[in-house]
Amino acid sequence: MSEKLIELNNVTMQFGGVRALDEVNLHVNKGEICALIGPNGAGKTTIFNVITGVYQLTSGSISFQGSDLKGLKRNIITKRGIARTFQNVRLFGDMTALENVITASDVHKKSGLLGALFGTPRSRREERESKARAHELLEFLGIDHRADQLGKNLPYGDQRRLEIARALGTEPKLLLLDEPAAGFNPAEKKALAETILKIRDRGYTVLLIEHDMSLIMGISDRVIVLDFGQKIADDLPRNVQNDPKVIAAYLGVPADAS
Amino acid sequence: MRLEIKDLRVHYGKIEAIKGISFVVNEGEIVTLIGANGAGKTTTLKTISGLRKVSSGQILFDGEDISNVPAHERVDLGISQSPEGRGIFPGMTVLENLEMGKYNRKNRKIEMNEDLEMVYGLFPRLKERAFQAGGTLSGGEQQMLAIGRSLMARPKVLLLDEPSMGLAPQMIANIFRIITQINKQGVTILLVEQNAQQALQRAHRAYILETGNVVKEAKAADLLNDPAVREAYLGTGAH
Amino acid sequence: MINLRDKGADLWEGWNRPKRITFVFALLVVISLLPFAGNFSFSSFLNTPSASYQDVLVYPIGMFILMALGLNIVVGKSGLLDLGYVAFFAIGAYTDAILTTKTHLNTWQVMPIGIALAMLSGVLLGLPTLRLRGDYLAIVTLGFGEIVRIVILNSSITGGTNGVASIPNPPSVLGQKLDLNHSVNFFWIVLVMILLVIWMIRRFTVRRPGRAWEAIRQDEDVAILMGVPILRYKIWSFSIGAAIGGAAGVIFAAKVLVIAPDMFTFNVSVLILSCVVFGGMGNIWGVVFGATMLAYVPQRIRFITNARELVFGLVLIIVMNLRPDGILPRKKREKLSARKEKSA
Amino acid sequence: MNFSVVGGQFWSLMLSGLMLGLIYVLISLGYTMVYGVLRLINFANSEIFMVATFAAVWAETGLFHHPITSQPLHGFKLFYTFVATLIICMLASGLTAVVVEVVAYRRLRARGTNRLASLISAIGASIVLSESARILSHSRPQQSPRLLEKTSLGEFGGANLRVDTILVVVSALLLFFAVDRFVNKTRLGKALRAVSMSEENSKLMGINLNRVISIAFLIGGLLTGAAAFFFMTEYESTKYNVGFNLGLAAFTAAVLGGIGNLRGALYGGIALGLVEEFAAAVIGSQWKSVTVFVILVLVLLVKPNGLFGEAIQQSRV
Repeated sequence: MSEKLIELNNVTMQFGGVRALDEVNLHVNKGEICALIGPNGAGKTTIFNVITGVYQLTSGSISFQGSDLKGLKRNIITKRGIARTFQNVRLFGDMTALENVITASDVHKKSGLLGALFGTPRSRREERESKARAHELLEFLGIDHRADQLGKNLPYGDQRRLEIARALGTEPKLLLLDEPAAGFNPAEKKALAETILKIRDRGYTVLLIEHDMSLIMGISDRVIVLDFGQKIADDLPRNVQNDPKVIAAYLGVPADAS
Repeated sequence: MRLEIKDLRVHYGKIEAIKGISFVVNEGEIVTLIGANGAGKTTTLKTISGLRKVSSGQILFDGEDISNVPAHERVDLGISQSPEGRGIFPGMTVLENLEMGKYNRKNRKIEMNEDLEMVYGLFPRLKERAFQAGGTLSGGEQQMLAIGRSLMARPKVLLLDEPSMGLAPQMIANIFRIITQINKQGVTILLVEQNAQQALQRAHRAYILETGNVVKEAKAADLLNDPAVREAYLGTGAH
Repeated sequence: MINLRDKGADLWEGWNRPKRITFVFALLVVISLLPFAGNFSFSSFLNTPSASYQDVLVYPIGMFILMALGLNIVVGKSGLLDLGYVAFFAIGAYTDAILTTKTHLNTWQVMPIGIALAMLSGVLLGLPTLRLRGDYLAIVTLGFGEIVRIVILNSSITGGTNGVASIPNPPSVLGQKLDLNHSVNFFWIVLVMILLVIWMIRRFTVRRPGRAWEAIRQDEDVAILMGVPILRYKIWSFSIGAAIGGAAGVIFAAKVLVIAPDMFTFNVSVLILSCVVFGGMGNIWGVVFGATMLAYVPQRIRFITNARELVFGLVLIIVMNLRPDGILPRKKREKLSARKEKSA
Repeated sequence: MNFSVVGGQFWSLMLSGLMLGLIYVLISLGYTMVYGVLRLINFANSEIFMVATFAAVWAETGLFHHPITSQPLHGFKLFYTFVATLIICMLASGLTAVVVEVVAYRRLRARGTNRLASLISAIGASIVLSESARILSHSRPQQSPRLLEKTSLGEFGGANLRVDTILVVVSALLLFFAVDRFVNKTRLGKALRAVSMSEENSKLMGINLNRVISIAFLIGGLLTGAAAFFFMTEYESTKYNVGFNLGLAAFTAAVLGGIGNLRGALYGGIALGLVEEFAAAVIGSQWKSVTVFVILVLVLLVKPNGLFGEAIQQSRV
């Protein structure tokens, strides 16, 4: 049995008359790449939002590394080790690529304003370390040559890569990727798949939302399928692909069968 | 009323969401655009209804290029969109929502009762809930309201964005039956749908979209068992 | 339109260290000699109808620059619209006025007290209100500025409508007298304060606090999801801005010797905000430029003097409509190396 | 502190509080209307109020040549002055509001620049208005002639039921209910509500967004103008900076009731008017605006959606 990193228990999220998540139970094991799929409006991004504390649960609980996330502030959840990217790229556009990553890595830094003002040894050391580490992460994502360019001036693909680098900057234990391949061509998708595998090999756990099935099938250890706010499958990629319930959720059932 | 899209390109921020697609919707047809999420279906509809700006290409409605006509005037021309998801006005009653559908119609007052009866005929549920706030309806009822509201404008072409989204199977079948019925009353329909089975059974013709491109056009019935469809959704190696 | 700031930055980056040091040194010398520029006949046009050029350099120019730099931390760096900045200026001024007239403390001894009080009120106001969305914050700070004025107006210790008179001048610094006849020395004092503030801002900007502020300004929701404790940094930004306003107030009181509530109206907040916005939010040189222009031009051209605020209002509308980033906008540039690489 | 005052003057404080509150209500609708469609605070609303008070002075003295005396008007003269001045005030501020929208908001909105920019340009517009008034009026207070007799119709629990007060209260209430009806029942009113719920879906209904936004400014302006007229009939004097405190108070009233919420503005305005009058009686009138500010901060802290915030979804403009 592998160790559970995060676990959602009976998570329900209600907006007005609509249940976006309905008693969802799911978990992600340490060290795996887990994919979250499902038709539009199935509640995938809502899962990311409840995990990162953007929404308060209507009911249910989320435990991360054995402790409940309930009531924690969003920045504390990040500090505990959960980082994410966004469906529509949301970089700090007026900062350079390097600064974007360093800002994220500041979450574990200790030096404060006085340190910055007087350039205390600790502050200088932390700045040095952050910078080195940020360069290293940019290098890892293959965009270190963009380090000094502003976020908003980066080409689209590099913006997506920078978002991943920024999320990794917070030293997450769990990395949430929201449609990282959106708008990518096949070659870029292939490169991204390799990057995600490398991220896992570095010891990070990945939960990703993605629509490109071939990408998911190629890299995920497990696939969780949501439909209509409910979990309808949770299995190996190959099994999920042939699960009649999943096919029905995606392609619909013939009219006469309903 | 023929709707023709010619080499349409749309940018969404930096992303080219639609990469030069062309297709035709003939009068009286139900045409469906199918494809996985992110293929550009919704963007295509929003561009036709004027919510998104065209980067290049043309939208010909009855032979006229309408790509620079503001969204609110396209409604007057006869193009109505029923938006994706819960695009109703939550703080208004069902009746008020329906009235909004006729906002700009010339014969608004005269036609109102007639059209309300028509919509209530299609969706008796809405009549029962006429004085309830839209936001308190269930997902399926909200979808009915969105479709009913777009019918109030007496559109020549109706754009339907994922009418089955988030609905239970029973409700999905119901909605699609009604879509056929609307079409039989003479409304041309462009349907964007993820639920390919239903869409293909109801439509005359279909286009498959993949990442902003049309990859296949065919008679809807012919696509029903085409592996290309399944591939578009579930990827290669599905079987 | 060309981006002057980028041009300047290019030049700067092209230089080596000795060149930069020489430049900065030369610039400082020129600036500190500025007060004497009005003494020659060919440059006597610098004197304004109402005041001598030397006085104008201290007030309004120097003071405006100082306060605009402080407000810039709040509005420009962290994106928090503070419409009650005058409150901190007033707190500083009244602290000096009351303590130097009623106790034996002199201006320099009062300075840290004034700064501390301004900062404290910044924290007290910030704690409840900085959670609010931008436009609410604007209204609450506006109200706060007004409250401080009303309290001053209705308290006996502040002298009510009459204000406080015969505030003592500061004691001499390095043997240089600070009184009505020695505006030059005041100028140098204010200059040192401005340089200190610039040094502080530059330090913050390249390190953690600057990044946090910048992240909050650009996208608060993402900033918090990247682990930035946004409330803490907003309060820091707010209270540092307040501290600078307070410091400016202390020196202001010590210079003008008489202060009254009507010197601390909402108009002052707007005026300082105009300086920041006109020059370029978030950019030190833009702010300095904006403050200089808006302080000097209305003094020099008499017919504007009466319509000064009117002009400021127009400036706000026009600049926001045409150049929302100001005359010298914030960093649009990338390091020279980055741009070379892209064009290559 | 003097609590004994309250006992003796309870009903007269209630009445004057109600009247002041209703003036706040009308001004706060200026904020609420605009907030509903733009999600932005119309910073210039306080100066739009000021413009209308000046318009009242101009109409009554410049146009109708009534002398500034304490002699009230009577008969037909009273009638046409009252009606015409009310209309002139409403038009003056309604037009000003529309111009403010075009100058300070429209271009920035089309460009999609951030909220800070439009906030600052609106502040700019508000300064331009008040400073123009200051220069034109040489910073002097402007008196308006007495329109209504300030005589008592009778007494109620120790309160003077004065003609003018009652007329203001009744007219303000009528206006409020007219607007409430307009927003809830008419086609344009429903368009306002639709835009406040979703811009995109409103466009799909065929609603011209720019026009609806202009109309929101216009209606907000008209009501603020009416408030200005009532204010002038009651207090008979204005100054270039009259809008500042009233604007702040009206905004507080809007927030108190849940900004963007019509009925909320009614309750919020009346509540604030009452609190202010009682507070002034108890702790002294110089602390009036402090009271307002403290209430504002408390409400924002405890209930950021306003006291009637829950209802926002239902009856948002």
